[in-house]
Amino acid sequence: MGSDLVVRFAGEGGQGQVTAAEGLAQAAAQVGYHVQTFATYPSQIEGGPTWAQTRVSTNTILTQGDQLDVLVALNRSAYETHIGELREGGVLIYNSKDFDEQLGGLSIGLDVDSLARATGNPRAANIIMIGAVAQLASMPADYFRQFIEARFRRGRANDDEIINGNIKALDVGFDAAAASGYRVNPLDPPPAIDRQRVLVKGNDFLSLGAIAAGLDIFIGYPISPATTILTFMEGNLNGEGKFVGQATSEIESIGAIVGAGYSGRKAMTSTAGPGLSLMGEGLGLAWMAEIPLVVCDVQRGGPATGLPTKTEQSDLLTALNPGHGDMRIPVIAPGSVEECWQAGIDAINWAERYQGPVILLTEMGVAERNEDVPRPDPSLVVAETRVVSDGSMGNKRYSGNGLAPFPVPGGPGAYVANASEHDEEGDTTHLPQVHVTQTERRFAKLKLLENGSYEAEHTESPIAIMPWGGSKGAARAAYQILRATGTELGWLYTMYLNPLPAALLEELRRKELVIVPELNYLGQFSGVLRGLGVNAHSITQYTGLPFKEQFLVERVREEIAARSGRLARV
Amino acid sequence: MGSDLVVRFAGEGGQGQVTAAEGLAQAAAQVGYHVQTFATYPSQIEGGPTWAQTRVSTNTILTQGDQLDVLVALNRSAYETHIGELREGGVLIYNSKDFDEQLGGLSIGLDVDSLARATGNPRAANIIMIGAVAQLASMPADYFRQFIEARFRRGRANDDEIINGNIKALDVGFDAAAASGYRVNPLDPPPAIDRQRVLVKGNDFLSLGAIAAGLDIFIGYPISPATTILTFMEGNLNGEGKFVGQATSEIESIGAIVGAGYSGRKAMTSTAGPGLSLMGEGLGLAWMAEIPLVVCDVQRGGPATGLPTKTEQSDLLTALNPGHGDMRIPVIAPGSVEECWQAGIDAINWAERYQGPVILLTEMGVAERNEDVPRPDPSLVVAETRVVSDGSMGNKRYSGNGLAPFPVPGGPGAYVANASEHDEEGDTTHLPQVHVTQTERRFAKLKLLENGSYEAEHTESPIAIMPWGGSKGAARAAYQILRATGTELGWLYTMYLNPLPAALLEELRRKELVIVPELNYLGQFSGVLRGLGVNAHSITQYTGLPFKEQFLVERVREEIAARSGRLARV
Amino acid sequence: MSKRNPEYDFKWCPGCGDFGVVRAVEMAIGRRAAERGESIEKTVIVAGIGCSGNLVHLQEGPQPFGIHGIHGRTLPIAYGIKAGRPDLNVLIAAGDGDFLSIGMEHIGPQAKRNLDVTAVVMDNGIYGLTKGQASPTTMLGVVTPTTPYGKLEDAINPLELYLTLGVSFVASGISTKPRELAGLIQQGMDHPGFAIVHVQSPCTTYNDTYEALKGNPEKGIEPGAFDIPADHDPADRSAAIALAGNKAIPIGLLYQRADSTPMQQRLTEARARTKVRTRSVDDLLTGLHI
Amino acid sequence: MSKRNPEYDFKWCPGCGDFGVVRAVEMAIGRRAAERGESIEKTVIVAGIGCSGNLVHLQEGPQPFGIHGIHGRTLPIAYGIKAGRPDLNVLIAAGDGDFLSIGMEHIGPQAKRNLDVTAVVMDNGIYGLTKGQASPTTMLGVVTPTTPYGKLEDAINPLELYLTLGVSFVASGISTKPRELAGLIQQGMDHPGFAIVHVQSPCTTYNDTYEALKGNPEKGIEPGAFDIPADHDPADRSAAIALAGNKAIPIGLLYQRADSTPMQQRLTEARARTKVRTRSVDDLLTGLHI
Ligand SMILES: Cc1ncc(C[n+]2csc(CCOP(=O)(O)OP(=O)(O)O)c2C)c(N)n1
Ligand SMILES: Cc1ncc(C[n+]2csc(CCOP(=O)(O)OP(=O)(O)O)c2C)c(N)n1
Ligand code: SF4
Ligand code: SF4
Ligand SMILES: [Mg+2]
Ligand SMILES: [Mg+2]
Repeated sequence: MGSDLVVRFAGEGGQGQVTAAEGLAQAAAQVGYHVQTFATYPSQIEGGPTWAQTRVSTNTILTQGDQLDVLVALNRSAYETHIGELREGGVLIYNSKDFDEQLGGLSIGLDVDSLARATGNPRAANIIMIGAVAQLASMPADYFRQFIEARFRRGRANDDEIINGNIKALDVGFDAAAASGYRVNPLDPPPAIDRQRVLVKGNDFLSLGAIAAGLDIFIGYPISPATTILTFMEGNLNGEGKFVGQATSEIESIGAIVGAGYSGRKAMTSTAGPGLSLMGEGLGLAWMAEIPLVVCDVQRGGPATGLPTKTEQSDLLTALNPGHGDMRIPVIAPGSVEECWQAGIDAINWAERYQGPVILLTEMGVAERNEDVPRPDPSLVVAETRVVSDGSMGNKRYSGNGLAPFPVPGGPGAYVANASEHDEEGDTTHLPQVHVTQTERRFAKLKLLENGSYEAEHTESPIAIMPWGGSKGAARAAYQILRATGTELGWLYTMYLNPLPAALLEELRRKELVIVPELNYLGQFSGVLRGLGVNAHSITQYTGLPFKEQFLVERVREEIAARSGRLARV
Repeated sequence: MGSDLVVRFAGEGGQGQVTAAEGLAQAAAQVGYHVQTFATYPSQIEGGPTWAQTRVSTNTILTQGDQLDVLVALNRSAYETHIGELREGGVLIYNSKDFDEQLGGLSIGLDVDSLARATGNPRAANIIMIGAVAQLASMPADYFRQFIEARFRRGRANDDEIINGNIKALDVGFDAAAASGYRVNPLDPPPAIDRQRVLVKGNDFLSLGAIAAGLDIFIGYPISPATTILTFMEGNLNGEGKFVGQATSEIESIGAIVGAGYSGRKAMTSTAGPGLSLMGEGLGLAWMAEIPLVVCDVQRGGPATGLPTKTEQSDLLTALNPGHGDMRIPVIAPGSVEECWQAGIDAINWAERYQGPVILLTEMGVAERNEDVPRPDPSLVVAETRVVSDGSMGNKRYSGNGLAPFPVPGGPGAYVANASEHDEEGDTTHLPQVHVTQTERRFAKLKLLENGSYEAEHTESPIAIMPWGGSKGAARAAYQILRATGTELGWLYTMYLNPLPAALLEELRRKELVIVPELNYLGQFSGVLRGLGVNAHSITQYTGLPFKEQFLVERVREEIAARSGRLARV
Repeated sequence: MSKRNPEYDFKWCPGCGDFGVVRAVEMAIGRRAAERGESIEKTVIVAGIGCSGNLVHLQEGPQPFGIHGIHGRTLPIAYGIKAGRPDLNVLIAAGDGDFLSIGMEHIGPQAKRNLDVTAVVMDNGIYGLTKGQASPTTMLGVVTPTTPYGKLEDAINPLELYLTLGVSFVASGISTKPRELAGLIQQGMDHPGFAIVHVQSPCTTYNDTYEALKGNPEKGIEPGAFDIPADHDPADRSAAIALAGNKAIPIGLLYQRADSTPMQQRLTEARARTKVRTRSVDDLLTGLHI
Repeated sequence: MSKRNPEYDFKWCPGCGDFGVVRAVEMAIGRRAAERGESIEKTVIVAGIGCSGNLVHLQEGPQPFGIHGIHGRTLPIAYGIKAGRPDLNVLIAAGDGDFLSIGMEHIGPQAKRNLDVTAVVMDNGIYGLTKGQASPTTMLGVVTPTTPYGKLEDAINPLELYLTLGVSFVASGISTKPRELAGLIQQGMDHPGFAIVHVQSPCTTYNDTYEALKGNPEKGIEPGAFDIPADHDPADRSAAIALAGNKAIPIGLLYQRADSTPMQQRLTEARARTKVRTRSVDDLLTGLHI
């Protein structure tokens, strides 16, 4: 455990917690540590309970960390809310300006604002806190000086001045912590620096993946926590033939990307639950008229306006079945920031491959967290593109039992892309046999997506844990702890939720019990799996926060103990 | 079988098939027969393949009838499409103006238009056809004369003239059929006329039920096949405090009935799939802020614009889970026109009882068909009304683990009905514990609805058939045939799909196999049941038409034969 | 559609105004393609849901592309098509209910972007396909199945609305004059920006307005429509607004903004002005290096 | 809310214009209730989603009812409340994004019905809560996170839009003058029909327009807003439209229709006129007898 450090900065919105956490992560990553951040805050611009956390490790990091080595409490209420999570031997740093009573345990009172002002840079409070944390964790000051060099050296006239000011702030933090005499378990030195790593957030990485797969058109409407995909695209998806637009509503977004997909381009939008709910009819149109497009849903707490800035995995049922009638939309749900890159690529590829809508289902917890991940090589990306009609089919858009070449407007093969049931040329018909054939053909195309990859370990075990999406990390950590402590448990995981990789589905059906940790009330994915003939049962949590490793360890033990006669909650 | 007559009128839209079928039904009902009609047509005002069917029986009628005793074919294509369904010994009447080649079998060529013109009433073609059918089925001419008396005697100066003209037309039909010398199995005389019966369509009966339960406000947007609910309400929901409005979209409808429900009134809207898809976010708001209201979804073929005038049961998943986040909306799905009355009452009552949104899920096949049903006694209706806050809870809208009195604007107990997560007064908060408590409280309220009635027969059988919605009739007919032919099979049925009656769910979980006939591709209800721990398997059909009895008999036999290892299709 | 399917081809009622509109659309796109030496496949018709939208399935001769989507969403779809393929000619065919009721929200945004498409709105003052309910252009007091006491809402004045929303080309046509209508549609397509051709297209089944539009001196019915005087200057927005405010419906070209800059051009110019550097994914990843 | 929850109470940024608006709303509804001897619970605030909508949670003193729903849907909800309870006073609080972007479709229909509610639109020319993206009132060319090359769409002129859509009471206020604003809101509530009070309410964090609105002669900044001259006749719709067309924003009452008949009154009158007979369910069933 000496290789691991978990620090939380807690207080009110506007006190710079997120900047501090990200700064610490950046500094630690710069010198070779693995890092992961997590932040949670209310849906307002100012104030409200806000905290951000950084985990630094010499190992690959799975979660934001259950227990805190250092808690930085910027006000009394933050102290009261979070002190229970400080591990034994952990250190509290508190804002002595806000509350300076005598606190028990290892605690350091710092009036960070005054200290910052004293350095001549009133905005250096974050750097002071980072310095204090680094000292407590015995991280060499040099690392952080390097970080400040790298971060603030930008070729400006006053670079030196800025750098020196920040180094001063760093030292203030170091000294204050040193004076306390406290120490948390010292971090081992970082592994050799791997310059082939990048520090990135889920939303950015996913956007990069989509661009790498050839995304042409992005049209979206702002909504937390998906807005940063829209702004990333506005900033970075440009050049010949590329178009990014802010829509006036999600109904406009989905209509627009249907049009863009129909026009022959690779199109995408991003939204969160409320927007997804508004896109049901449009997604039905895309399914019915077989238009390639991607809707990225960054889940937050639901339903309705819900908890706009909290994390939850409760949009799965809607993603699979966003609107009326028979449809089942392909869903890809990345389990970590690292997987976001490939998920972005695959979502675009899937849409092109089966000629229809795909939902890229991510979540606030993955979207906004920073992770250091291996730098992907864009030149290795295989971008799939629909086969375009050469006109040899006349005006036929559809034929036979599966896919047909896609006629692109301007080229040959004019037809009508039709949201009503239709014949091969897109002419409306309600003849019973046509509806049967076309329905079966639309579903048959999902077969093209059943070859996704998945993880499987200890398949001999009759019981497996199978998380989805952002619960992967905590589930993996729990799985490792459980295996290490002698629990017989298999591991199954995929980011391809629909259609499931065919071989994985077989594997799942063989299991006596599949335990599905998920962040929702209904146990949505386990319900879907039971529908598919898998004896799945969920471990649910609906607090707006991610799982903790230890919570899952205990709950999995309980599930295994009570494994017989598992039934759904509702 | 002598007690039964099935007649189909088939041709192109605009040729009066629906009027003829309804006229025949009305005439037969007037004289004491049981009747049921069915019609199917394309989504256009003129033309397109259209047919309508009437079943007349001395017994209670379960379906529109598998095989035809009489086919009236108004053009060649109708003849070709439908002749295969004419039973052996059945009679074809065809429009000899359109195609007068020699046809095999028992066929009567009538130039109905010329014959009608000859009676002096060019619009009497329907009456002529009814006369011919009556003669073929040996129904006494007197019955139909009575019907014409009753129908056309309206106190106008020229009543006699009109009545005589129509009787003449009737006789023309009688004579033509008599001249052919053909006969179908003669109908037994009708049972004693039960003046306590009404002849009604599903949409009208359901509207009447809702009004009887105290509906105050109805706001809806036109869409087939739900428009007739809107027009029924416009015509009949009036008086002090009542309001009916045509919205400008389904997004406006749902918002408006949220407002009306919040204001303390009983509110409802009606729509079909495309509208339901647009209401997902608004339904989430109603779920979250706990606003009583009813959305009636009259299913048609889906997805997207789909098959606007065909019948399907493919909106179930959307009804249960219309939008993002954790919710599971109560759903009531009447299985026949007769059940529509109680379904209308219960939907309003449920909304009031648990303080939240309810979906009344019906379908084109039930909505538009005529059935003779016992006349309900409105004075026996128990209308439930939410308990209104007396202000003793201060500004608290929610409390404890369940329901609290509902503060009505204008009265005491001001609070904010909030679509974001909220505390007891409706103030927005994202505190984890509050989201947990409120989520659990919202779901706990569903318990108040778990005491619905259900049908159960032969519960000793390890295998049961359990249809839902409008597939009830055909399933019931198949069940009776199967039992009569020695198949061991139980019967389970309820119109309360969510929450299922608690005792029924227990019963279902005890079954080895539950066979669910449903009109969709995915096998939506059986998937839901498997999610609930029931080994259910669907018999699906997705033609846009209702089940036939004989089809289900055969398919059930197959299911029973292959019962082991049942898995979902997708 | 290229082939006819008598078994299920859509049919309008005899006398429906939409017959005139489909003829005009065919004339306009056919003639325009010929004039520019373009293939007809460079044109896409985006259709709404209603009797009117079925126009997309009833094109004779060489087939344009079409998309027949969901109720009220022609404009968002058209926006996406132009975002993807600015080179295509996009024509919208929608009813008054589709365009002005459920789809009303989409007009303003496209006007503000000056999306380079042409919308042909077939106004019969009624919901035809759903059997005769009131639409936004149905007059106050009219009785329909959904307005048994007479319509309670004021009618919309579509021409005035378009002008205020900033639509850069506003014309008004009538289905009984398909040749003139074709001319307006073609002008709209040539206009660089958002064009709306609002067409009086009577519904013989639910709202037969032929006589009301034409007038009938014998019955003392004043004509409900009149030709825009030749001296009207379409560049004059106030004059156009005044025309639109008339009790009778002006037929002809009301307004065409002179300096109309469509969406795509705005984007191209802005990108050039701000000298945006297109960075490859590789570059972007390098920017994230630890 | 009646009690304060320091743990999670919503807060606006220092200097946010919405502080002035909440004060004005409190003044208006408090004073009006007192004047009419009505309890404050007869008032319902229907709030949109945005920083602005949080006004509903920040009422001081005796609490009105409130509903804080989903983004853009204040007007449909208000329509339903008035359909259910015409006796309630309904006040809407929404942002420019909520009311004029995603919610834009709902303005016209309520204007056509002349729904008897008052909408207070807090216009900061930006999406505040989602961190500073362009809104429909953001000016052409302005750079925001979603418009890196400058906004490509023309801005909406909300006052002109309301007037064309037929809103029967249109006023314009500014958050720095809460007393005057309260007066306008109260007038709007007294108006029998659809009233909109459009308020300039600057966002100090993402779009600080205090100076632009007030002007700064030293920097040569002309005032962006001006008081409507005392001689303006609010019954004169053309004069109102002319005022709205001004480059600077007119503050005060622009327009009030004299013969304003709200929805509920239309219905009551129509029912009386057509002598509708209310038939009981029993009667209706009897009509269906075989
Ligand atoms: C979301 C949705 N709501 C309602 C409908 C039903 N619907 C089909 S067409 C139509 C209105 C048709 O009126 P209009 O647009 O004026 O076209 P017209 O038939 O008069 O040409 C409606 C309400 C639908 N298809 N989808
Ligand atoms: C359906 C939906 N889409 C998007 C959002 C995200 N969202 C919340 S507030 C807002 C815009 C806020 O702007 P405005 O209405 O101007 O209010 P302000 O914060 O500026 O007062 C958006 C887009 C949402 N909550 N719901
Ligand atoms: S109903 Fe009216 S609009 Fe529709 S096809 Fe017939 S005449 Fe035309
Ligand atoms: S972001 Fe702007 S609108 Fe929102 S509270 Fe802050 S200043 Fe006010
Ligand atoms: Mg119309
Ligand atoms: Mg704003």
